[in-house]
Amino acid sequence: MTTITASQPYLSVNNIEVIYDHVILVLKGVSLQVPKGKIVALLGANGAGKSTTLKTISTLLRGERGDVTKGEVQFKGERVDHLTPNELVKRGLSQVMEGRHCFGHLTIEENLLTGAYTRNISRAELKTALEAVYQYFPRLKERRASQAGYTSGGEQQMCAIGRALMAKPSMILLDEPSMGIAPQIVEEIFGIVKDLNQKEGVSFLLAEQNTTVALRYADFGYILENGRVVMEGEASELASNEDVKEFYLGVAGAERKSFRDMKFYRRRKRWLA
Amino acid sequence: ADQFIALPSYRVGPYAAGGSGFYGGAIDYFNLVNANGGVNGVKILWEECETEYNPSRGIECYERLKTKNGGASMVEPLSTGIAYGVLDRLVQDKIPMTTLGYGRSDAANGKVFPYVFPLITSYWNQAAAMIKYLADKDGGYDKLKGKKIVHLYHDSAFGKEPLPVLEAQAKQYGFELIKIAVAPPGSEQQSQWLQIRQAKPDHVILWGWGVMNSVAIKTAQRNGFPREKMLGVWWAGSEEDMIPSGDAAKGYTSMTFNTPGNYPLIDEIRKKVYAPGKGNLADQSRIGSVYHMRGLTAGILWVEAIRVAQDKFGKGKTMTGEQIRWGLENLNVDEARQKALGAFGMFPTVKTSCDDHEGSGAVKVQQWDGKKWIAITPNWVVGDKALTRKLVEESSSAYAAEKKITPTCLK
Amino acid sequence: MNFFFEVLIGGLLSGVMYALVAIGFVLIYKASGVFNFAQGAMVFFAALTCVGIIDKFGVSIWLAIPLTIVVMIALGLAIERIVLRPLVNQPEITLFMATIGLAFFIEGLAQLLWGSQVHKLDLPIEDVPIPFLLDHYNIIVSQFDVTAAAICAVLVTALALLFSKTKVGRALRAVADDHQAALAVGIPLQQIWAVVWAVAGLVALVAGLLWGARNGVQFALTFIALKALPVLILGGFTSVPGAIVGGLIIGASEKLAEVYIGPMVGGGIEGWFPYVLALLFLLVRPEGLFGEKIIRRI
Amino acid sequence: MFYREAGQFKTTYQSDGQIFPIRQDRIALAGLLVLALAVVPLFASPYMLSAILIPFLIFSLAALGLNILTGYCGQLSLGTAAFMAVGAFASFNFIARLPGVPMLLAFVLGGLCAAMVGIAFGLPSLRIRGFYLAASTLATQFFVVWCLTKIPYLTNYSSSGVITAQKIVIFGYQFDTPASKYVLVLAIVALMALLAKNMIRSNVGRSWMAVRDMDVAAEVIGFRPMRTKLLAFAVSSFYCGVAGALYAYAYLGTVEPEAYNLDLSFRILFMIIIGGVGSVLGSFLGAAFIVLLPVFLNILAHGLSLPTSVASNLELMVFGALIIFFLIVEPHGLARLWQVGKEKLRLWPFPH
Amino acid sequence: MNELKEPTDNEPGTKGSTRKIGPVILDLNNISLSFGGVKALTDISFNVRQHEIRAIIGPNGAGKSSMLNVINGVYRPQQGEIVLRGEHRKNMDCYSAAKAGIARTFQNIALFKGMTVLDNIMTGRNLKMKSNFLMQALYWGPARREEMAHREKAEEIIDFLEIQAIRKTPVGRLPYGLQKRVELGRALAAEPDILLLDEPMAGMNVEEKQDMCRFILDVNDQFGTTIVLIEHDMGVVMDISDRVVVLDYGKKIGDGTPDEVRGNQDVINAYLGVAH
Ligand SMILES: Nc1ncnc2c1ncn2[C@@H]1O[C@H](COP(=O)(O)OP(=O)(O)OP(=O)(O)O)[C@@H](O)[C@H]1O
Ligand SMILES: Nc1ncnc2c1ncn2[C@@H]1O[C@H](COP(=O)(O)OP(=O)(O)OP(=O)(O)O)[C@@H](O)[C@H]1O
Ligand SMILES: [Mg+2]
Ligand SMILES: [Mg+2]
Repeated sequence: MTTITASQPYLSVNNIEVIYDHVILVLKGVSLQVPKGKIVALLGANGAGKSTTLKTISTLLRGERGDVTKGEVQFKGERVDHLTPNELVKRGLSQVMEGRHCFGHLTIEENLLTGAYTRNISRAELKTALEAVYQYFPRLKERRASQAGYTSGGEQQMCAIGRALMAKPSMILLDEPSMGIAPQIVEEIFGIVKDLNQKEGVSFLLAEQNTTVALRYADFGYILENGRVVMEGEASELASNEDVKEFYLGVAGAERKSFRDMKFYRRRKRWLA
Repeated sequence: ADQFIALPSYRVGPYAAGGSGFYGGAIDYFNLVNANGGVNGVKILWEECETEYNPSRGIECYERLKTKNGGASMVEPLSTGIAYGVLDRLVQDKIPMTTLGYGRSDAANGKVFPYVFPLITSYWNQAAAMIKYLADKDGGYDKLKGKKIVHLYHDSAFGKEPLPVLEAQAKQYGFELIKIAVAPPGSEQQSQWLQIRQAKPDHVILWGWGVMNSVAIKTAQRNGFPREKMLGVWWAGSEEDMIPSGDAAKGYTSMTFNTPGNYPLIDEIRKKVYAPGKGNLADQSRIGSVYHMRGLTAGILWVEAIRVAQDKFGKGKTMTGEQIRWGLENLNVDEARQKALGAFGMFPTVKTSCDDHEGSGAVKVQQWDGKKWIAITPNWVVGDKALTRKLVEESSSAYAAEKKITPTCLK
Repeated sequence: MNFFFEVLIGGLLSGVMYALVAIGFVLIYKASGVFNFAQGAMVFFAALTCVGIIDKFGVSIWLAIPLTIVVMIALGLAIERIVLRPLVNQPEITLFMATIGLAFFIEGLAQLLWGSQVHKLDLPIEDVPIPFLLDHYNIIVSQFDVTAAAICAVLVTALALLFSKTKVGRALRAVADDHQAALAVGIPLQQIWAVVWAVAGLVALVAGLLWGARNGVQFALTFIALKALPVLILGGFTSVPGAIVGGLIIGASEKLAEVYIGPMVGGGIEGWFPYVLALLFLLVRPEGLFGEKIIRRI
Repeated sequence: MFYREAGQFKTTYQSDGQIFPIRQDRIALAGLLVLALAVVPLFASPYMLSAILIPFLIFSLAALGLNILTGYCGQLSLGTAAFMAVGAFASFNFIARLPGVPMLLAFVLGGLCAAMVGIAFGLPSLRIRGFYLAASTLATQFFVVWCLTKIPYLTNYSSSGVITAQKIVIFGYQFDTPASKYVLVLAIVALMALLAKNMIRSNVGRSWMAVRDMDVAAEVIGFRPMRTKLLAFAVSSFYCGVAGALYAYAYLGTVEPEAYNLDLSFRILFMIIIGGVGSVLGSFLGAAFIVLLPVFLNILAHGLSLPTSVASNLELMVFGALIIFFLIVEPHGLARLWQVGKEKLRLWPFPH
Repeated sequence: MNELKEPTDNEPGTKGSTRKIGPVILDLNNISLSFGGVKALTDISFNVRQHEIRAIIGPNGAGKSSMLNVINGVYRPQQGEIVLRGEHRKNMDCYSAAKAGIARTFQNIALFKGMTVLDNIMTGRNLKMKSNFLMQALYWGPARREEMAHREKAEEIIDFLEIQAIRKTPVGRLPYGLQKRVELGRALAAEPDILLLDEPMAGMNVEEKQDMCRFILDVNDQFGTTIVLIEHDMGVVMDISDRVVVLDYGKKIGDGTPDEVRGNQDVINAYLGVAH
């Protein structure tokens, strides 16, 4: 298993431990790196701690009464775990939160505009940035004028992603971007990811359940179980790993099994961590 | 031991100004008495407790203080709500309470309220006195016929207390009584004053409290109503009520049971209390102000009660609550006594009895000249006491019936 | 007839005075979705500080006001730093309670600093009927109230512009919707709140000065919040213009009611009438006249 | 170490559904009740009883009532005092006008009157939400007090619009000593707290919480928001009404309508927020906080022999500061603080 | 955290899936729904047969969720009628829908955040509870017995969904995926005849999806519950559904068995893109 500290890590999380409400221990020493200009996938079952990890990085944890009790987070080689989220966004790290979190009372367009809050740019530039997002998600353009609270789940998800793009970050944390999104759009979103990644060298850390797609686009992958990293490596490696295949890609042996043919509940095999 | 008096006071909140003035006065007088060696050698001891004018806080204070220092022998909350809250407890605890110029008017009947003393005057006698004064002003009761008098009142138990008297007198003397309520706290009175202006009354009785007073005066000015035609209750007649209204208050008149001015007593307090820095008022310019003087008056009457009690139950002893109660019930502060105290004419002479826990019922009218109060009735005004007496009897016996009390005079 | 107009005009002008207080609430509510219980206390504090400075240091009001402005801004910043920052993303009710604690603190502080004495405050505006109207139409309209109304109008336009035209305005609405998300997109919650509370402090000062000059500077200033509340509810918690419109409606109708309905039922209805009125409006428009609709969708 | 549910296996849903699933808690509470009912009345000073414990219990009851409405059903109310007033004045009238009506029954009737008023003013809640609902409840607050001052009948035509609570006599026994009053109040409060707890852990309670958390979803599941909310208003007002009656009969004695002013409403609201919105325990903790803290501070401040006015103002400031402090430590109130404490204790000596 | 307990003996699938699709139970005729300008649904008609698994697919904003909202009365269509068990009505209202045995889950989870998993599931049973609030207040005799009986049902569902471990956890703290499962549990607790599922598998990995499918199929088998399902994972839809409706921009562009739909050109253009 090759470790990926070869190139100097852009974002590196070192052995963090997170507790919610002073009592619920959720992350038990998670470490991971994101090299500059790479896409890293964070995989894991429900409750593994993916979202928590991302929130820790973007320091949004405080708002949920979670504390980082151990470890540190470095971005561009400096500690950032003491910064406020908005300082982080200023430094080019922004997050798309799980469960959309659009501003319900603002229109789609206003939502997107708030995304550019930290950039003080001319109206014209703002316009172009906006257009770029509409390019990516035509659906949003159609609904631009309606309040986000009244748009469909998928539309909101697109809005959330578009909003993050408006900040023109150099690193994006994506939490389940494909959730509730139609297959085509999913492909599109990952297309966008790849696009930004290659054209503008934006780095990505994405927590994703749609492992198949995720591993297809990612360079590296980490697998999280119960707040611990249990496996890491090149995406391709992971994709070909038997266990991963079985638990995350749903392919047993060679071919894909039909969901109807699952005649029994899968016995959850757990790595010893 | 020392003679302990409980002072559930309030020095924060909306009524802080009044509280600090009144209790300041009382405490200044205590200090003076003690400086002069106490009552036949018995020093006076007191303790304050912040009530914020809030009944439950007040009750807590009362309960806390009543057992301290060998037991409180007297209490004065200067708040109707608190007074009500402790009413029943007094009898059990055998602690007398004075309510100078507030609280239940019918408490004047000592047969039913043995432990409550609305000393000097109650609201009812005040109301009667007001009518008397207005009558004199217009040249006799008969002149009131066909006149219009507005009763502008704080819409609460307090504001409605005088209604029985006013209505009775309106019927008797044939003037029109226009009742206009102000929703508490009364920081907005535009509509009321427009109504008043519409009615073109000959007099306006201002039965106000707290912010309502200054607002009333201001609004009167705003609507061009002459302040000279306004006559305030004594809770609407302190410097604190005038200052906020600035010049607007010039000419305004109000009731009082202290004759404004300077007295030997006050000089003595300046000399013996404030000079040594034992004065209670932070701001010495308030010495002799209405509330301060009212506090002094209370102090005097309490100390007199102690003295009277000592005369009966033994000089130089500390008196129990019951004994003080007797003292309060047998007060007789006549002019001679006032002279001796250096407070001649500062307040009406007081003579209490079991039937009459009030002891006077006389008041004066004062006018604000823009800087200070000046008395405009040379001698004390007393209204139709027969009427008020009747009301007291009725109301107190009704109370007795509700509470199943058999009226008796305590020994 | 012209009595009616007198009442009406008087009501409208008082309404503006209510609105003046209400605006302060609107500011905070927009920025954090919280009803700021301490607004009344801030009004009191501002007025008392201004007067206190005048009395204690014998300076002119024109020096006292800027000094007070400084104090109020400092207060706003302090509140953000000490009270609000630790409470980001907490339930509204909690923030609400925090402002209550704040109210106690400020009231105590004000009286500790400047004493519990009542003061008068003389603004160079006469509080007497405008002679012209009085002479020609025998209608009483206070000069003071008219001036107050003018000041209020200016204030409102300024704030309305701030909210509608700047990106800060948009950010505020975002924050009110979802603290976490607002942080996530890089809106500097702290700074925004600091600014808003500072501005709210200034609004409180204006209200404090005008009301103080009208009713005298005393603790009871904290009560006028009660007058602002129905205005707020009727106009909608989130709308600055709403505060004005609400103020006018409440002011006028409460006076008319007191004068024409009051006598029939024994008067003193000004206490509850505004609330009942506001309630009736709400039954038609549950978010007030101009308040943002509460989105209830699954 | 010693605080563990380890070894206490629930064999029936019955036992799992208990109010206090953990044995230690049950023992503790039983002990507390015995202490409160048997020991305290004997040894506590009259001051303790009549100035601290009685008001504390009465306020707790009112807070509990408000908590049912605001905490569990999510309907913000600023009219608590009004409902208390209705309870008190109604009881007074029942006793004064129906000679021989049992005291307890009168309290219940008073509560029912309050409940009816509650329902009436609760109706708007079907359309109005959040802080806007405050309008409705504030209207209640001012309107009720206004009626009580305006309508002489309600105060039995007493000259000054003040009522004097009759002596409490139940089954011929006179409750006039602080101790006896305390026991009476405690019994009532304990009983009603139990009932509340029962409601909350069964379907009614769930319906309230469902409506609070997401009313649309609640409707989809088959709760009827209308019935649910009005029931909450009724029950809550009933509790407040009884509390109000006790406030008048067991505490104040002579009452003017003003005693039930907005200020009281707010104080009760403070109690539930500080104590914990949506928690029975919280109602008690909150009441304790709001009732005891000022007293404690007052005693403390005046111990420092400061000028009284300074002391009083400091008192106010510290009180405010403490409220803020506790909220920062635990935004969900003292009750939650207590829970977390217990969690910690359970894990002790390990950090987590 | 979620050490889900080893599955119990039941190997449900093995209870041979001899499901026979029944008659039409729910019929929607020419439903049109619009919000101001936005046309969410235009003239949509389709039916649902007893015991079948009916999928609704379509691009984002096509009107799928709105469709479900119409079925159980959250939204009221401007036109069209709903025929439930032969009973015609202009529109539904939530309560009578629930009464009629329609339960559902929501796209953006609509659990009661302040309550524990157990309580959430218990709420699902409220329509089956008879005792009035006074009895519940006394928690006495029948009321308590009833409570316990329903508690038992709830526990069955908890076992069924393998969430024993988090019984007493407030749902707000649960990770997204588990919340979805709890929500399903709440719907199941009502023992519905018709179960509406709005993207029950969003935010799950394959393994979990497989289990979820298993749950759904079992519910369908064992209780014979009719299921209307919205899902974006074509694999799932094609595998487990009997018939599929395809919506696009509020219009119906396809209806039929998975294979038919897969073949339908419009559907491919509008939604599937490259055929799976
Ligand atoms: N606010 C919170 N309070 C307490 N516990 C929490 C909180 N948020 C999350 N947790 C716990 O932390 C663990 C990890 O949650 P997290 O949301 O990070 O998982 P996840 O990997 O994102 O799951 P999913 O894929 O379903 O989103 C879960 O077991 C959850 O119970
Ligand atoms: N309450 C509402 N008010 C206004 N517009 C609405 C409302 N509900 C839905 N819409 C609009 O109707 C359209 C259909 O919404 P719906 O939620 O049904 O889409 P969907 O098919 O569920 O999409 P997704 O797959 O993203 O969930 C969307 O454009 C949405 O903006
Ligand atoms: Mg997650
Ligand atoms: Mg949808």
